[in-house]
Amino acid sequence: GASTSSPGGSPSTTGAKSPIIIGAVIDETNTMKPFDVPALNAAEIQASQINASGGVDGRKIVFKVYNDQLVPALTRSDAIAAVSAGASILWVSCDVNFATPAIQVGLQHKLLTIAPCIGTDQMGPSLFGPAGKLAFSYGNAPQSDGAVLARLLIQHGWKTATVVTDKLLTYFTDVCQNFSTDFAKMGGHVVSQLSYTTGDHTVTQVASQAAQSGAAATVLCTTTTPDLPAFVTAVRTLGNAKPIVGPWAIDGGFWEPSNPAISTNIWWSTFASVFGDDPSPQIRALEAEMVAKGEAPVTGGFVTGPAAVQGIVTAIKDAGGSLNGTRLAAIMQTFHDVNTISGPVSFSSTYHTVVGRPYRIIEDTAGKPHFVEILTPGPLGS
Amino acid sequence: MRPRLRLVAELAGPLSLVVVVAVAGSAMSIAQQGNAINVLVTATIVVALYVFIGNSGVWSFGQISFVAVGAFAAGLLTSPTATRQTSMPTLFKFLATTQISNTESLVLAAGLGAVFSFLAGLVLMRLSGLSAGIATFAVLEITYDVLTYWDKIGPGATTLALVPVTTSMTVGAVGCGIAIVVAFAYQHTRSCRLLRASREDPVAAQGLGISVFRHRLVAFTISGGLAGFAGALFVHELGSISTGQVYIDLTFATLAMLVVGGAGSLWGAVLGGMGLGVVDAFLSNAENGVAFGSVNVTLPNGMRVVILGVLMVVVLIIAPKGVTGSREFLERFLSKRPGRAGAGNKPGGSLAGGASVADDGSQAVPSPSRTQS
Amino acid sequence: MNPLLRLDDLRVTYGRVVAVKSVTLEVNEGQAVCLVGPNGAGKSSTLLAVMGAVRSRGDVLLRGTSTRGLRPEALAHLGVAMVPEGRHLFQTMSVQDNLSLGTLARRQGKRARIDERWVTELFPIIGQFASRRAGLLSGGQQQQVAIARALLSDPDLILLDEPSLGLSPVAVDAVFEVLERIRGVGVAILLVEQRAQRAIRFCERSYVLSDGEIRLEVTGGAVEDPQAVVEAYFGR
Amino acid sequence: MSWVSDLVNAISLGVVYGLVAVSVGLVFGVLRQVNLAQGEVIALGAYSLWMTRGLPVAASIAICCVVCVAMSLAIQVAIFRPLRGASALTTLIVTFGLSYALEAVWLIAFGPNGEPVSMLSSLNSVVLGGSIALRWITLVEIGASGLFFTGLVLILYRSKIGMMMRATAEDFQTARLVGVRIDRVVTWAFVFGGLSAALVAVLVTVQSPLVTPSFGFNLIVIGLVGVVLGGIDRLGRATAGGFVVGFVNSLLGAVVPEQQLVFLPMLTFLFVIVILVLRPAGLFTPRGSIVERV
Amino acid sequence: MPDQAAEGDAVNLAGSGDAVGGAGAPPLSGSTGGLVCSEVSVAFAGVRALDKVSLSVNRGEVVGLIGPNGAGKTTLLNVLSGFASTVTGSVHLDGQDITHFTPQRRARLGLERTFQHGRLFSGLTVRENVELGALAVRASSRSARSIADRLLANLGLEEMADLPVAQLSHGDQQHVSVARAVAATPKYLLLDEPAAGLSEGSMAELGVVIERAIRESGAGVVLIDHNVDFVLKLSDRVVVLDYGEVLAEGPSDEIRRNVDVVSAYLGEAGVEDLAASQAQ
Ligand SMILES: Nc1ncnc2c1ncn2[C@@H]1O[C@H](COP(=O)(O)OP(=O)(O)OP(=O)(O)O)[C@@H](O)[C@H]1O
Ligand SMILES: Nc1ncnc2c1ncn2[C@@H]1O[C@H](COP(=O)(O)OP(=O)(O)OP(=O)(O)O)[C@@H](O)[C@H]1O
Ligand SMILES: [Mg+2]
Ligand SMILES: [Mg+2]
Repeated sequence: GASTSSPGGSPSTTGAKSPIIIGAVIDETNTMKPFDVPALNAAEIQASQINASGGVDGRKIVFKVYNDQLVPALTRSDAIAAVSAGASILWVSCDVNFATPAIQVGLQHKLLTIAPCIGTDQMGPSLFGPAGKLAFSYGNAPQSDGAVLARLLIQHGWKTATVVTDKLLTYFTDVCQNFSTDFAKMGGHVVSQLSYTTGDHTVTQVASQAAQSGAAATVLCTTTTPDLPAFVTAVRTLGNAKPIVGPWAIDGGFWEPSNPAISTNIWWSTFASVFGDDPSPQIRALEAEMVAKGEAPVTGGFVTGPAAVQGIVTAIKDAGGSLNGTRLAAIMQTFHDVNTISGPVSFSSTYHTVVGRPYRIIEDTAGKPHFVEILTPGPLGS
Repeated sequence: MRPRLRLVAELAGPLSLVVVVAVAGSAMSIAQQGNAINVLVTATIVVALYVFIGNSGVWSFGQISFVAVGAFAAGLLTSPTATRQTSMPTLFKFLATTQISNTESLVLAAGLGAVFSFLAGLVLMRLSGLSAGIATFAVLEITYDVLTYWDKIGPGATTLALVPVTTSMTVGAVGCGIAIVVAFAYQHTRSCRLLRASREDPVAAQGLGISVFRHRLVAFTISGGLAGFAGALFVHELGSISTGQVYIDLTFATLAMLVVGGAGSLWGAVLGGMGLGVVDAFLSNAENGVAFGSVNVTLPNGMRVVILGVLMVVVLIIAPKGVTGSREFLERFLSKRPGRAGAGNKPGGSLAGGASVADDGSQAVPSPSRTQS
Repeated sequence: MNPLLRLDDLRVTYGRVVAVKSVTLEVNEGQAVCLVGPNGAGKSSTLLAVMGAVRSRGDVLLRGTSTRGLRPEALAHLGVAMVPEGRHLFQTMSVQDNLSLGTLARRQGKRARIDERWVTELFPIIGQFASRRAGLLSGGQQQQVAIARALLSDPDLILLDEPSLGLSPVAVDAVFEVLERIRGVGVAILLVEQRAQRAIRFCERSYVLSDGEIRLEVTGGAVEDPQAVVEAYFGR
Repeated sequence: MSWVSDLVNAISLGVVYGLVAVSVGLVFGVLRQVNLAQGEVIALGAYSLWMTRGLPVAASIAICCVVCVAMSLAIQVAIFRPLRGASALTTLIVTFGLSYALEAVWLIAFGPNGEPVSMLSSLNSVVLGGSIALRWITLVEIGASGLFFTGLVLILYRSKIGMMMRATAEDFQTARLVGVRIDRVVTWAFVFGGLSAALVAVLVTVQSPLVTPSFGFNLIVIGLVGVVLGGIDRLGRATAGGFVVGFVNSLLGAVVPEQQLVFLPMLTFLFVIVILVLRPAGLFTPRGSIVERV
Repeated sequence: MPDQAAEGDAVNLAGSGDAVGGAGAPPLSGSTGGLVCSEVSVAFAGVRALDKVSLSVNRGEVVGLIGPNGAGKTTLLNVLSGFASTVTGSVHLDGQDITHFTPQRRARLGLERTFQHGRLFSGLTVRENVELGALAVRASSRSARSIADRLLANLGLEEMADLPVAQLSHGDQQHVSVARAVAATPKYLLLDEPAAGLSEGSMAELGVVIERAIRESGAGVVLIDHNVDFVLKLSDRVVVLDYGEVLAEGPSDEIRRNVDVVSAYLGEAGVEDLAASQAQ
């Protein structure tokens, strides 16, 4: 069984029309929970708004949620359960490694398979071959992450950078790599390339090197693992107060040491500001609703959930109400600047992950993260 | 008569459990069938662990390395070559182009597991106790590190996708059955009997002429082969694999199954693997909510692991040798009852008869033969 | 007056195995009592039960008070010491540390009758090997340290399980000499021995144990009727 | 001069694992049993530091000590008492089960994100700047663990309770026979174990402030590797082993070329295997002393 | 005394056991045969446990080894069976130099030993323990089983055959460990205090088992025990060891008569044991 939510409250008045079931196989327990759950919560709010305003051609959107707890076999059998429960769209966890057992079930059953916020560009044919045509992620491609960070540095006049890559995930490596290329193209200079792997206990060492490299800024591609605060602490206490810049994965601010001298001049890109100051009133409203429900999002990634719902609805409408995965996917692949709450979404035959969407830049000053500006990465390869 | 019956029971017990799980699993919903197959595959891994740990008494935290190697080899070489070349451009040429059938991949995985474990065993099998535990753990860490970051031999840090899903209920059951038969056959070899003795007292074993190293190596290699085989079943069950799935979590989960069942017997390994597997599957369903008639029970998220951990602790405290007491199926009932209550009337007929010392009466306190008491 | 130790219908079972069926005996202060019998008769089990180290039924009375439920360490502090069967030294600790551990259970405020000088004199090897790891001593040497360790707690009652095990004949003599001397200072002895003849001669009272039951009681140290002892061993 | 700072870093990491090793070695020293759940004691201590972040530092540390000791004692009563006499590996597995469960409890209670502890973060400032980058925390770690370790060694090898602890470790049945009140002795061992866990929690969170559910397990696993590598029988050897693992890992990290750095764990664990094969009883266990009499 | 020891050494070095005292059982093999150790010295942390000791035993012969505690008897047995770590001198088995062989290898050449302190496979049953003795060297499962059953019957242990040995009394365990060694039908059997803690009746049974092993497989036996009477009865030749040196050596009768020579060792207890048997 699974928890079923029929957002929109009142029993269907449209009568005969069957609902559109989205089977969500996500993690509600483990390390992906902070990403998966807010995205889903926000998506359900979005769906309920759609349902309230008559649904998709009169059909309601219903989420059936399965907690896969990141256990591979369970992830697979949950996906099978979702399919047998009549799901016509599969919604998966935001880490491609954890999600693959479910993704493959979706692809095998020719369902449109959506991850709200996978941040690698693997969600698509590149990893899943021809079948992967049905797979999309509403997260940002690492190419964009890297590009926007490069732009951020250039824009603020930080011409030299130390790049620190956490080799734990392909996503981190990709972001840093793209940053370096773009940064160089834009006239920046990478002073030194450093790396470590989360958990290998060399972070303090790397931090010392980074702190002393003399670059105008440090770019760090990692997530909020225990090593991130250790890194920041080490750099700051060595007297380096220059900007530390990271991708969406370090969004949230919850990890920051409360010492204001340490948690300052830290920058990152994200989908939305969760600090109450996002420029978009739509997003602010959505956030307020989530907070009211006690589901306050931790990172800006939550907007990918409703964005995905909007994308799905757009595709269904374009397909004339068809739920045929192949058809929907074909339509989705042609998305060009489709408007969503997260900004314009575009896909292409190479990228089934969003590229070119504007980012929010957040700066943390003395432990207080706040919205700074919106930056658009620009077309790839610029 | 009795010994033969014991032998039959020893094999029939575990095998019938496989049949029960397979048959019961087939009767369930399609999603639950996946869980049942997973139970069978996990039990196969536990049997592989048992072959070494149970028989040698040396704890290895490294067997999952062999599962990993088997899984990646079988998965890689059966996945479509076209996507291999696009998604893993750095692969060695022969790995990028070779394509084998699923059956071949099972054999290959078993072979690779055996070869790898043999080589590791050559270095490690002289160690015992905690040193052996830590050294085998090191093997796990090394395997994980190499598989995750050496992208010439596999997908590296990304998932290996598009592996054909061929481990059906039948394949799972047959595979598990094969592992059980191999383990059973092995544990009746002379080599294994000597190994089992040596774990009780290695020094005494040496004195008797038993080469602990050699017999351990045999067990380690067979165990590695079975582990590789189980890895292949595993990858063909999921259809994909990433290194994190064959690492510490799986190591400890399967070890827990082995200990809870009873590490010293094949029956314990199979029962533990299947039993905890079923409990685990049940608990994960319970986190999604299960209906008991009209009552809907939903476990709070995360409770599955808490319950499993506590279960393991409690079982081991109550029954340190596992729920089977490390005895084979029905062994308790089929073996001669030990115990000689009262120690009373033993049959006489001692050849000694207290002959030389006791009977001459010249001593104030002759001590007659115990056997006549 | 109460005897120092009284076993009342003691019974020890291990699962289904009955090791001691019924043993009733007494040890008075300053008295030596021995328990002899064939292998597997239940001698060791009896001593362990007295010490509270195995579960038993029946009653064990120390100075007239039941010791039911008391753990071995509690009995040690009540003045009962034990030399267990086989080597049970702390193998990786030095001989000196082993002996110091022996003094743990000494009762405070009482002048010790037995001290380290005393035992070193009795067992010269102790002085010789004081700083050696106990586990490296030869079998017989270890046995001597074990006896010395028990003595050092200055007990009122000492339980010895085959103290002559693995000892060379001269060392056996030394042990009996030690026993003589501690009896002289008022320590009661409950002795289990395979050297039955010598043990019986040494003790005020002896019991022949067979199949977990006392078959014969010999008093006064002299064996008047050897045949009866033989029969007791055999079991009637 | 960068090798100086590499060395300083290596020593600093070594000291942390040395301290974790003390924590593991202590219980092993008394019970000949491994307590993997010690990691969860450390984790709870660290979480308690987070929960008491509003309080004065001293109060926060005091509460952390109390929490760690209480939890340590609870583990002793619930797990180690019933398992008395079981083998090191049995308890390793049981306490693994416990840590597994406790980690899930932290996950439920505190969430997967982790909580930052920033107490004493000023200790991260440098004593000697420039390329050496010697931090106060490193000095404090060396000092605190040196003191704690010396204290423990004095207790274990010079005091009566220490002797009783060692006797219990060796053969608890016989220890009882000579009158060692082993319940008390074991209790003391767990009190010290709890204190050492608190110390680890305080020191580690200074440098690595984010407390996640796997905080303790990650520490204890490497700590245990170190303990066995050094020679688990003696506290000193075990501690040195912990130090060596940290030190070698850190030093390798400085030496290995950046491109190959991902294989650092492989190199570290290869080192562990080589040492174990050459010196199965531990790097610091003198060759002669392992000869068992037959 | 030193002279005598030196003489014994000299003779043993030549490798022929029967020259010593002349009253030993005739060797079954030629002059190169026998289990021989020559000029063996072992030291532990500076302390000499053995000082240039030589000893030989032939097939079919029982050599008793007596001496005070700490004399080096067990150490000598360790040297013969390959368990001693630091050795100078050499060990030969039927002419083959086995000085550097591992214990396993020696066992497979037909050298079996018991240990002074049990070392049984405590979780296994009595029968399994004895079977393993046979199985470890070469026997098939079936023959191992029949060997075990016979030995257990001889020792009156068949009642306990299916008990785990941990549940046996000390004396019964002693029996099992001898049975385990005998089950391998060794060429040479080294027994370390097999009679310690045995009641005299059990001791007699043990004697019979040992004698039978000699009769059936022609084993050469080195027998250590502190019960002098037991040793003298069974031995053809006796070596007295003290402080790591050979103090005296000769046929049993001679040692028996020569009470003076060894009174330092025998004491009251030993003399008593002897007297008892001399009365026979
Ligand atoms: N731990 C145990 N579990 C089961 N049975 C046991 C155990 N210990 C002893 N026994 C049995 O109890 C009986 C008495 O054993 P005990 O050790 O008391 O004899 P004993 O008189 O001391 O013999 P010995 O002279 O050989 O030392 C024996 O039959 C033995 O097999
Ligand atoms: N591994 C060792 N390390 C240090 N000393 C040892 C070792 N083995 C034996 N010794 C010492 O060597 C001497 C001879 O010991 P051994 O065990 O051979 O004596 P033994 O004649 O068998 O005595 P027992 O009759 O008491 O068993 C003893 O002093 C003993 O302490
Ligand atoms: Mg006894
Ligand atoms: Mg000896």
